[in-house]
Amino acid sequence: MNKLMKKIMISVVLTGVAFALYQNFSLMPEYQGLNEGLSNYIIKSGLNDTGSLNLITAVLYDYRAFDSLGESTVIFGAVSGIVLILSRKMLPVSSKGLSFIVKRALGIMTPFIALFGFYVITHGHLTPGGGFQGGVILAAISIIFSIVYGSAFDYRRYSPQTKTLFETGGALTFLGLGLAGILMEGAFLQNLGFLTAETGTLISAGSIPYINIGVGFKVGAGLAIIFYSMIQKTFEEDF
Amino acid sequence: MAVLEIILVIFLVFSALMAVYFDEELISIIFLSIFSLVLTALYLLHKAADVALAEAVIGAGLNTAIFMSAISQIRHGDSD
Amino acid sequence: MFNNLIFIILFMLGFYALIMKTNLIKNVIGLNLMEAAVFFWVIAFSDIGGEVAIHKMGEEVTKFNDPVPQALTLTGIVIGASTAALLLTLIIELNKFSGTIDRDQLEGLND
Amino acid sequence: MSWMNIELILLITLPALTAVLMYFSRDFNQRVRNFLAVSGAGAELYLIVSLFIYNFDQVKNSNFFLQYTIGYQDTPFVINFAMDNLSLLFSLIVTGAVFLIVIFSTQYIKDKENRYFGLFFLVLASIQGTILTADLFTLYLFIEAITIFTTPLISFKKTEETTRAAMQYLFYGITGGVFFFISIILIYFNLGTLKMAAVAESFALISTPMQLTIIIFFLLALLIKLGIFPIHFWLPRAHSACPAPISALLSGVLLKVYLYIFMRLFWTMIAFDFLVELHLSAFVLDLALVSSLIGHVFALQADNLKKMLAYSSIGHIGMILAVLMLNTEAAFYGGMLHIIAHLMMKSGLFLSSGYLLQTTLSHHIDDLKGIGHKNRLVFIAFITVCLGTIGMPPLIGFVSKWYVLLAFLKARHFFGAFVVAAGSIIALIYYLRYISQAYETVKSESPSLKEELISLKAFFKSTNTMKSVIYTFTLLIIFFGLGYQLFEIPVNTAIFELLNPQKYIELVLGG
Repeated sequence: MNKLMKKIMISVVLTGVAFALYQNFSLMPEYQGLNEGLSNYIIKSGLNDTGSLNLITAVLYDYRAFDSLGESTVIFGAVSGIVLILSRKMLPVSSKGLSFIVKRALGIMTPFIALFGFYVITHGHLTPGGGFQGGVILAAISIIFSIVYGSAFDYRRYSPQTKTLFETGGALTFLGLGLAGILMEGAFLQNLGFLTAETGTLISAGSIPYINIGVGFKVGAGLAIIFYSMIQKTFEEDF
Repeated sequence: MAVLEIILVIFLVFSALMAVYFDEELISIIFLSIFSLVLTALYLLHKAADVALAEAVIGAGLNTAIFMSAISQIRHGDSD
Repeated sequence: MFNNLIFIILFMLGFYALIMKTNLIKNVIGLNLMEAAVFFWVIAFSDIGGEVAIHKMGEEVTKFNDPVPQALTLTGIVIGASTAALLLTLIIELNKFSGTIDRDQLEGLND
Repeated sequence: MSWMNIELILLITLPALTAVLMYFSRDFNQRVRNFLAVSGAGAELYLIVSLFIYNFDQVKNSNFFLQYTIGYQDTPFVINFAMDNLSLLFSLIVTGAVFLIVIFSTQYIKDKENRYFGLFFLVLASIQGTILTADLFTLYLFIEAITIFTTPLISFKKTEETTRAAMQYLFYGITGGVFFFISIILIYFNLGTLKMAAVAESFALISTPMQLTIIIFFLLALLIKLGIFPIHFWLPRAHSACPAPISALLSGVLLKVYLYIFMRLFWTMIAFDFLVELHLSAFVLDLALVSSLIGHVFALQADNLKKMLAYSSIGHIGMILAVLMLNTEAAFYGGMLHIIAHLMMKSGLFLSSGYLLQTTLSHHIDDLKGIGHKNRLVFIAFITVCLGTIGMPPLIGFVSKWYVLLAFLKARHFFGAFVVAAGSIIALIYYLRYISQAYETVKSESPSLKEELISLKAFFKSTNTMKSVIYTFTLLIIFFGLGYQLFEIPVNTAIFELLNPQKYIELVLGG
């Protein structure tokens, strides 16, 4: 009874807050793309400045590259923290995985998934996608492996040390490009001018493709580490 | 276009409601994953391709895997 | 107008799950819903009926959707995913110690 | 231009680089690792102190300003890092405290040091980023980063209690982060910019209900992070569960950083007049005072030493927030001085509690019997710092509380003055409770204090790194209590920044 009362009261309060918020938000003026604001500037001169066809990538890895650096640092810290919280000495012992047919089918499909991941990473400045999305696709391959082939398969192929190596390699690529920006262009994370090529080709847009590759490896390896540390305990009861 | 958007939005709210309503965690997580998929479609309708890709990959893919691995360990502890 | 309504419904639904549900996993789901509601609202509100913000070779497009809110949302989604993973990790650890994920049973232990 | 102030970027990247190095230091020798940690923090301290000394003339004339821009010059879309007198003061005190805490932790933390120090330095990097940034979204990113990096540190000991505290902390932290994000995105949709200075210039153009929404969401986010009364439950648990150096970091340093963000947002970015206009300043003032009183009262009934210290933190932070909301020059002076004083005192108290509790079973009050006999000098230092927190005359706590009291009386806000006085009296009671408990058992075999002091050999033998850090904090508190005028120049110039936000805005937008 008491609980029901509490529920009703909270619901009433939440409805009231929702109503007030709705009143406020309905006063928002219609968004007109801010004729004098940032977006107008980016749409006009984003292609000239960065050489990247995809303006979102231009924002993420060139104009606001520092934010992306901070974001990948957040993932780095989260991985470090999760490993710290869940560190167990237990070595993973595998389940047997799914049936033979599924294993075969996935064996044929995996290269294509990986190809798609690499495509998304490397074409970040030309088509939708980029380092983060492609990196997560690469991590998903690792997750699928653990489901289909049993959890030890991926572990044996790419040990946590290898993944950590990939992760820090990506992070160091990013940082190195930032420092190269200081040396060559005079500002941290400035786009490297000498790498610019004809717009629309694969290797264009200055340092953006390289940053994308670094971020992709970093995010992929980091998220795979998170997943593997989280499933480590289930290994013992599989057997 | 508008009809499609309305249908998708109704689906969105419905899956969110179901995700909150059910007490079983597994069903909630499946509805959360559906929620992410519908959200992906809505992002595409709103012409935000990059965000749609990210939501599909992270929201529907990775988050579901992580939630599943979490409840697979929590089940075990419930018995005692 | 329409999008505002959806945003507020989803946000309050998530908030309700965050504060009222006693199951910790449901709280994380509520948090995810709150974040997703905000991101959805951002994307829907910044949609001014333009094209996807990607130039096409040899074509002049006059009207793009604003790329900045999309970039911010992308950052937000990634941060949300890593926080959700961290929260679930803590819940797993907690479950290992106390054998429950019910918030009511946890609160009463030692305060 | 951008070549000039490369120090600002170095302040953020140096700890981050140290963190990456520490992450790989698993195979290193203990000594090498400690050396690396101390030298990383030392380099940071050297950098900021040299900035202060090198630019002392400009600081004195309060026209000190450094700026670093990331992105294309002469375009509207860049990320700015700016350092004025206010950020300089905060950066200085925070780095100093963190340096001492790092020295303490090299001895205190005995396992998994590489991950501990890695996360610790990442937190330091995010703190510096939070203080230096002039861009709203970068600020959001760094605040989230602080929350995410401190959570594993809170659950470092891996017991049920610490895990629960960390989980609660993370839940509240992320909720605050979501509110912060909503505010930022509303500002972007209304004004089309993310630079704080540009927002400050045109905030008045937003319609009043929208202003209210933005300010309320900012306030909610920051009040959650500061642990003000209705939403303070997570704070004592989180601050008492973690290892002592992390408690010192959270309670001593991080709360001050959130106060800095509060000042940056509500004085520089959103002018304080808007808060007054919307009748929110009086509300926040009362809330902070109630929170202060409640914190002190709860500290009275806490049976756990660290929990008691954490509740007392709530009391002090509420007092500082309240005095800042008065918005007069005297109030800022008292508030700033108390921020510095509380930073030193709380760090010292938590570190010494960590040292003292190495010899006891738990932090519970019953287990503290006779602890004063076992570690005489450290406990005397503890008592000294406690007296500083209460506000005894020769210590810095007295000076700052005196100015806070004067500010309340000058503004004719008698409830505030009452809360300050009552807080001191209640604090006296709860500290005495623990101190009397500590001296309860009479029997002890250790040499008397006089002997210990006279025989220098024994004194130096028993002095290890942890003790010396605690003594340093105590001496600093006594020293600055006598010579608080040393803070006159930095504090007054910081207040100048608060009262004249126009200078910051013009310099960020112009440079």
